[in-house]
Amino acid sequence: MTDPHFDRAIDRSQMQVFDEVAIQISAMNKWYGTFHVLRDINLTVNRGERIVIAGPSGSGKSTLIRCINRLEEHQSGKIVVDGTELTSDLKNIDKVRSEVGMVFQHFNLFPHLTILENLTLAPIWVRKVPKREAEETAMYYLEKVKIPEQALKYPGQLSGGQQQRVAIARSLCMKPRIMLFDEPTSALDPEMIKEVLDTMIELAEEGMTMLCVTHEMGFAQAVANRVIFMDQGQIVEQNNPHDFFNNPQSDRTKLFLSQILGH
Amino acid sequence: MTDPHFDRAIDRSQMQVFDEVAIQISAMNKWYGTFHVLRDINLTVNRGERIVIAGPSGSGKSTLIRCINRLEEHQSGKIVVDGTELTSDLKNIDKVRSEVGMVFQHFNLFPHLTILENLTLAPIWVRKVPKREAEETAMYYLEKVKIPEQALKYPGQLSGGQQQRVAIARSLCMKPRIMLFDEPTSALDPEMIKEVLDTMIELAEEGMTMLCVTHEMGFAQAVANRVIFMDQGQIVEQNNPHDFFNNPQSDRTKLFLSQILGH
Amino acid sequence: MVTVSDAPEPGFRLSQLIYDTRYRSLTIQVVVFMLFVASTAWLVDNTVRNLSAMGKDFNFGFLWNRAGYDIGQMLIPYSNDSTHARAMLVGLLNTLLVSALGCIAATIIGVFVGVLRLSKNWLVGRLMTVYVEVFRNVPLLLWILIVYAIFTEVMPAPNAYRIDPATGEAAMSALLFDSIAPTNRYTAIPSIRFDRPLGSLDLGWITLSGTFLGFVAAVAAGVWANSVVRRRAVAVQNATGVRPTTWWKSVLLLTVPAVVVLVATGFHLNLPTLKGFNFTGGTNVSNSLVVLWLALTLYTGAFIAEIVRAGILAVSRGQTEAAYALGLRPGRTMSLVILPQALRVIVPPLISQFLNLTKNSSLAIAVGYMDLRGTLGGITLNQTGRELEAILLMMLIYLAISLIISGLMNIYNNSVKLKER
Amino acid sequence: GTLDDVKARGELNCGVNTGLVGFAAPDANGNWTGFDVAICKAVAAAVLGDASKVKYVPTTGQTRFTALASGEVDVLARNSTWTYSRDTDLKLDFVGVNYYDGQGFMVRKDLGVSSAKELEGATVCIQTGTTTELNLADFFKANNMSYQPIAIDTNAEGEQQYLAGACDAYTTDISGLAATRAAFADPENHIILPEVVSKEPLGPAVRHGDNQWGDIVMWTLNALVAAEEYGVTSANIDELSKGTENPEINRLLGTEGDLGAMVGLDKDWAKRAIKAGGNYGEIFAATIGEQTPIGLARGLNAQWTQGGLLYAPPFR
Amino acid sequence: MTESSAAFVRRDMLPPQAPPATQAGVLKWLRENLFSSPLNAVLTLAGAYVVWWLVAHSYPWLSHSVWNAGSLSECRAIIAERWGADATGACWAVIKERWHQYIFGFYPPELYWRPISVFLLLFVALAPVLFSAVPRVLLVFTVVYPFLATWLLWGGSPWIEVMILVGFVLGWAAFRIASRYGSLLAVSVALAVPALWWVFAAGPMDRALEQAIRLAIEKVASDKFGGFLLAVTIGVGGIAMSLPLGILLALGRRSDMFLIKALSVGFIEFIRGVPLITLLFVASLLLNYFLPPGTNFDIILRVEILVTLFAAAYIAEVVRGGLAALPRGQYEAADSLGLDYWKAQRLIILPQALKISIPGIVSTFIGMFKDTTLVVFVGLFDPLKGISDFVRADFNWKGIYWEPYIFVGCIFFLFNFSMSRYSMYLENKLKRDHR
Ligand SMILES: Nc1ncnc2c1ncn2[C@@H]1O[C@H](COP(=O)(O)OP(=O)(O)OP(=O)(O)O)[C@@H](O)[C@H]1O
Ligand SMILES: Nc1ncnc2c1ncn2[C@@H]1O[C@H](COP(=O)(O)OP(=O)(O)OP(=O)(O)O)[C@@H](O)[C@H]1O
Ligand SMILES: [Mg+2]
Ligand SMILES: [Mg+2]
Repeated sequence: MTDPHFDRAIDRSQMQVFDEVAIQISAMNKWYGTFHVLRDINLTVNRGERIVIAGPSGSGKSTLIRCINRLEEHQSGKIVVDGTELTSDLKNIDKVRSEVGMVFQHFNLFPHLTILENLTLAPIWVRKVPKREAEETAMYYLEKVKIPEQALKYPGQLSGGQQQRVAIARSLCMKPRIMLFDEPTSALDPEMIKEVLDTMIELAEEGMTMLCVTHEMGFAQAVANRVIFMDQGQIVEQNNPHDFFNNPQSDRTKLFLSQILGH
Repeated sequence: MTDPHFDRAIDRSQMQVFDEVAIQISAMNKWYGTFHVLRDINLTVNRGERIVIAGPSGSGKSTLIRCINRLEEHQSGKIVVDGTELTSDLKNIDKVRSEVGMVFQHFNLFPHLTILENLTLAPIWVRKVPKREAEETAMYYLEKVKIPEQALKYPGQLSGGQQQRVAIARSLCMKPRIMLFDEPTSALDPEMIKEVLDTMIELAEEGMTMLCVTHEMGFAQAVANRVIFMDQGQIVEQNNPHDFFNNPQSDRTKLFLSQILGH
Repeated sequence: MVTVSDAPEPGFRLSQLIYDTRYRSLTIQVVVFMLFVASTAWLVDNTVRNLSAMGKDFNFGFLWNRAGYDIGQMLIPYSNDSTHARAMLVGLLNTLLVSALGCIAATIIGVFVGVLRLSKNWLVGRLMTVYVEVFRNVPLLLWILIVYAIFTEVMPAPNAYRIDPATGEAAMSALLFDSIAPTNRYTAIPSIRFDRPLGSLDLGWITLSGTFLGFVAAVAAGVWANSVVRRRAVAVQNATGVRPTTWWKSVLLLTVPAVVVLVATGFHLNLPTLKGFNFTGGTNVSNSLVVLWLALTLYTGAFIAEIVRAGILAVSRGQTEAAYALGLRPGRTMSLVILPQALRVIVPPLISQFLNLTKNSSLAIAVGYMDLRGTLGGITLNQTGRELEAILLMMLIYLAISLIISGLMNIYNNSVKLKER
Repeated sequence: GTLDDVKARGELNCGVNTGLVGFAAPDANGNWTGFDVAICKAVAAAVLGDASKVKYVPTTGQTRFTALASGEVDVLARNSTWTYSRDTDLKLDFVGVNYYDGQGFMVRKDLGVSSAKELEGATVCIQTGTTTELNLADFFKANNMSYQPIAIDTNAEGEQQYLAGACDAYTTDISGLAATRAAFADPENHIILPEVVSKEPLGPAVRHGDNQWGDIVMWTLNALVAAEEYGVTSANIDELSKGTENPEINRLLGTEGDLGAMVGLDKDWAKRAIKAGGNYGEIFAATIGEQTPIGLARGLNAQWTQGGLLYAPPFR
Repeated sequence: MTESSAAFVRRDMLPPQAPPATQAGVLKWLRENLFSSPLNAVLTLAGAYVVWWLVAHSYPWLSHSVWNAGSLSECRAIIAERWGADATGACWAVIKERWHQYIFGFYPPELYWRPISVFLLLFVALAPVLFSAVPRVLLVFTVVYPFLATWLLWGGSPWIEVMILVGFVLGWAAFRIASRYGSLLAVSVALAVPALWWVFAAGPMDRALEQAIRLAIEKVASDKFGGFLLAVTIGVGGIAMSLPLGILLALGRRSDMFLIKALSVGFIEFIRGVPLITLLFVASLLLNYFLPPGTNFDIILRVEILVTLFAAAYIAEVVRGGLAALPRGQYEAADSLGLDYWKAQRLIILPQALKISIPGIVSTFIGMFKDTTLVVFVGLFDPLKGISDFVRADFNWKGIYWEPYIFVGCIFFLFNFSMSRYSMYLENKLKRDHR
């Protein structure tokens, strides 16, 4: 069950000092029309925690994560991100969004802008950072994701793995305190998955608060503090990775694990 | 080199009684304009044989298979299918086509018809089967490919794997004596490949004559009587799967095998 | 762990109107609505003041006054004693007539050309491309003028059909057994006469001829009977698998009832004959109609050809191959697989071409065809000086036609939409 | 009022025909000339002192009255018939008549028709948006005849249709027919039938309600007519304006009294108007008279002293 | 097992061979392209007959062309003299004599350089929009171009145009400054500042500058515009002005705010539901009713307004298509980065959507360019009927119509055909660019 990809697994013992709440979700419900997608979600994420969310397709993982930066609106319950409650107040929403970075399955880079422009756009227009400074930050993060030489290319000229790393760098340029990942590797070819996961592991090592929807169980085992299993819009099980994989409690989880680890 | 998917590999020893010729291709050549795609193809397929055709992209695999039911015209040589020679005689072509089923890479279901209508269309209009009877046959084959409950849906509402299984069922409804498959799984997501391959294995177990272009080497090992390797429009090597994979003769084959089995 | 305590629920603040997503859109809409109302009021106020400055009012009463002018081409009885409203109706019917004829002919031409453009025949393919490009890239008005010029310049005057007493011969003779005589002012065609007409039905506004109703009823009965036969054929096919041949039954059912009615009412054609200046006896279809119809047809046909071509190309090759691989013949493949799919792609843009054609028929002004714009928006407007009323009414009528057609199209679109996940 | 607008603008907006040879048509360089155009020039000369300060607004039969009513043009000098309903219902004021016309028919000689009463069943081309189509309907109705109207948009098209034989007869004002016929390659093969089926007094029109402006246009026209009556021509006007024994001429040319002030103009207004293109007779002769290709005789449009209808009220 | 299933290895590869004779050569081409089946053979013969018929009927006329003559009758005399009394021929002399009026209308000939340079500069202004290789700084010229073109075409003092441009610049500056304090404020300030400038400051400034620095060039009144100059002015002006309006309408139509959506849909459907000609009549007959008493402006300007509204409705539909083609992910990415609606539209959505829409905009332009011929019905001198009727009002050229029509038709065809090819090329390029 160990995976050679993740030999740099983080030594968790050294970092278990989570004393500040980053995200607090309580009794949250969400409906699409009459369809109840998220049911009574309660979840507290502490600063520096790395959480992996797993679950079958359609179980509401993406929806949950998108509620956290209000790409979707929840209908009842409460979501507090970094001390700011998400209501319909635009100012709060803006504040939360500039604190929370998000990486999508399909990268969603802006194809008409160069990589550098992709990275500096939000800092310049939202954070009002001078252009020069924004570019310096951008180059710093590009080096971090190991593709500084691509700065002046357009997204279409990059491979999928490179694009996803740019997407991560783009989020980082806003200096977010929390990062959300929605299946960041599932649109990638197998060779490229590793380079993206490596980047994410590096981030994790630096203590970034992360919520990550993924099916890469190797990654979960290597970096997560906690694995959350969702089904039918509910959190069915949560546990530390070791117990989650080796000793799942609910039947639903067992079935799921047997499916995804089976092949 | 064994694959857990194909644990139901067919016991070949019991079925090696191929005494009737199903397809006979001799000295066949084909050109696209001045481009010589198929060169001097000689191939005899016996009834009940299961042949896998492999080879690099552009080597003419699809063209060869499409010549067998005259979706492409050959310019010299002879193709005899089930005792009927393929010439420009329309009656012969109709006869061959109703004997030979074909499954395409992109399913090619008719999107404006329900699954059931897709399955009954050809039996009703070509075989002149009463509708009731055609529908019964259709349901039989739908059960066989394990999706009888989708009968009244439209192709657009099904997943790729389900669509490909419908496509197989559609061919089977014409009760063909020979089935041609042109990369039936290459447009599918990994989870769906297995369900389609399972269906094909089941068919093979029943003794259907099959010609299958595929890159699924596990499938080839599990069910093929013979693997044919093509390159540059020619048959470069043919052998039984065991020898083909473990003891390839030509350099071209070795190179190819190292590439596709390598990763 | 730090718990976040509930912040006290603040009361309503004014800034929420802008910063709260719940109120923000409402605020914006209210502002926009007020701007809209204000500008509408401004326009209306200007209009009222301008009207009163000119001593005019806004009043549709003029529609009931005597029109006083004649119209060359009409579908319902009209004379210069009729009202402006009736003149408008004549114009509207003329608009609909030329549009309907144009849509039918343009569709036929478009389908032919579109299919021929796809043919492997090099020469025909090129010819059709030339036709499409030439017609699409030159203004419609030019085509109308050119066709008009061809008709006035190239066609003979009615006089040319007159038998010259000196030689005993005419310069021109009519086509098709003396039945059709194209001239430079109209095309004389036979008119339809009945020896034993069936009376008529007076609806006040329009009078429907009983013969016509009888004919329509007979045709409808034939169509209905034909559909019964076809349904039966389908039932037989479902039961036995073999479809009985029905085409000869269809032909009979579709023709016999109509013929019977025609014979019973003593139908015959009245050939046009030259008398005085002009042909009489037959029907003279004015060239303005023919010219407008031809030009609209050829112009729109070029656009429809492209639509048809694109529609057929939109059905992927794989569909044909799959059908062939199942043993379907090319004809059946076309009717069972390709056409049903291509139609979905073709029909919506086709309808919008129909709309364009209808709107373009307002270019009738160039050939003096008395359509809606020529009557209501032309002579009536000019004789009564009621430009505000006339133009608004005319725009509303055109708008209503458009909305009705596109409404029908939406119904069609929804009914054939491909089911997706 | 309009006068102030025109003065402020420094330009007279004059509505004219889009192209009727002799009455109003641009020449190869785009300069407008013709009988109606001369009225515009005279008014501009009277009001602005410069006959070239005119903006010609080509109007079709459809747009002409709206152009006037909406203020797009200050005066409409476009062979328009003075009728009761136009003067009242359409809120226009016709200020006089510059050409007495009547509607007639033109046919080919070889048609063998010598009277309009023989046009039973004929196809007739008419320009839409004019009084002609009403007159035509009335005429055929009165004579209990049938006809087939072919509506055309402009005179140019009417000609084309008629020449191509698309209609047996072309009907419009006789002046227009004459102008059209004059331009034919074979004018001798076409005749204008003797019947005059209507009275068509053509004259300039202004908006209803601005009487000062109406007076200016009316008296400019009268000045041109009076000038002919008194023998004032563009050749001798400078001479005469030094003073003559005829007090009427003196008043007209501003040598005596100040008639101009009564309409808000200066003394020399009429002098300038006459100088712009000559008196009525000179204008007529230069644009549509017998010496021109159009070749219209004075006929009704002669001075009252010559047996015509032109009769300018006295200037006093 | 039969021998066929025995192992087989090919050691030497077969070289490609030439195809059999039936697969290549002229004969094959003829057989495949012209006579592949009886039906095809019939079609070929029918097509050949049509070509022959067209050539046979037009060739004599075209071959008897006269280029030098002073009038139609002179032309006819020359033709009769050269090719016999019955010969018919084309009299291109009319084009030779009047071509400048077809192109420029009544624009003063000594000033032709002005429209010509406006036309050439148009391509300079378009270059940065159409070709990404062109340096971005040229975009400044694109912005200035409309004002420059207006000034060059109509002449007079340039200060009015400059003042209007300054208004836009002020609005933009105000927007930049105010956007620090919230986007809604920024939008209102950006609208208010230029409005105030135009109403109160622009007029006096204009007069003052005109006194100080005289730059006026000769004025050319609108009624001198005609021919293709008029068509291009109306067409290009209409498209350029309708773009912003069309974009707003497209955004409105996609808005979730009911009222805004309803108003946009209502406007678009109304305009698209009525013929252009009725809108032109509105321009010439009704617009004055709707504006405050006493307002009165140029018919070209009024036509331009209605044409702009007309084009805006069509452009809106084109842009809507472009917006719909953008994946949802682009909106979500913009949202998640904290960009607000207008910033997201301006920086992310519109640049992409407009690029996709360029082929559609070009097609709309072609349609509008063709439709400019309709202005003849409100008394303007369009190249097709307006100028031709005017030429025919000349005694010398009475009765000539084929030649002008053919001339004008050819110019229209060349213009539109090249533009439609260009938009097809763009469409293909876009298809390739999208992966
Ligand atoms: N906009 C929407 N409107 C209505 N239903 C939606 C919408 N988006 C998602 N759903 C439904 O909500 C459910 C949860 O969707 P969600 O995308 O959160 O699942 P998921 O766990 O992320 O699945 P996957 O692994 O396939 O991404 C699904 O049943 C989906 O069909
Ligand atoms: N219609 C055609 N016209 C011309 N050349 C063609 C045509 N179809 C295929 N070819 C060419 O013929 C060659 C063989 O094509 P074919 O599709 O049979 O290859 P393949 O072995 O099936 O490859 P792949 O694995 O990519 O499907 C290729 O070089 C291809 O480009
Ligand atoms: Mg998801
Ligand atoms: Mg292939």
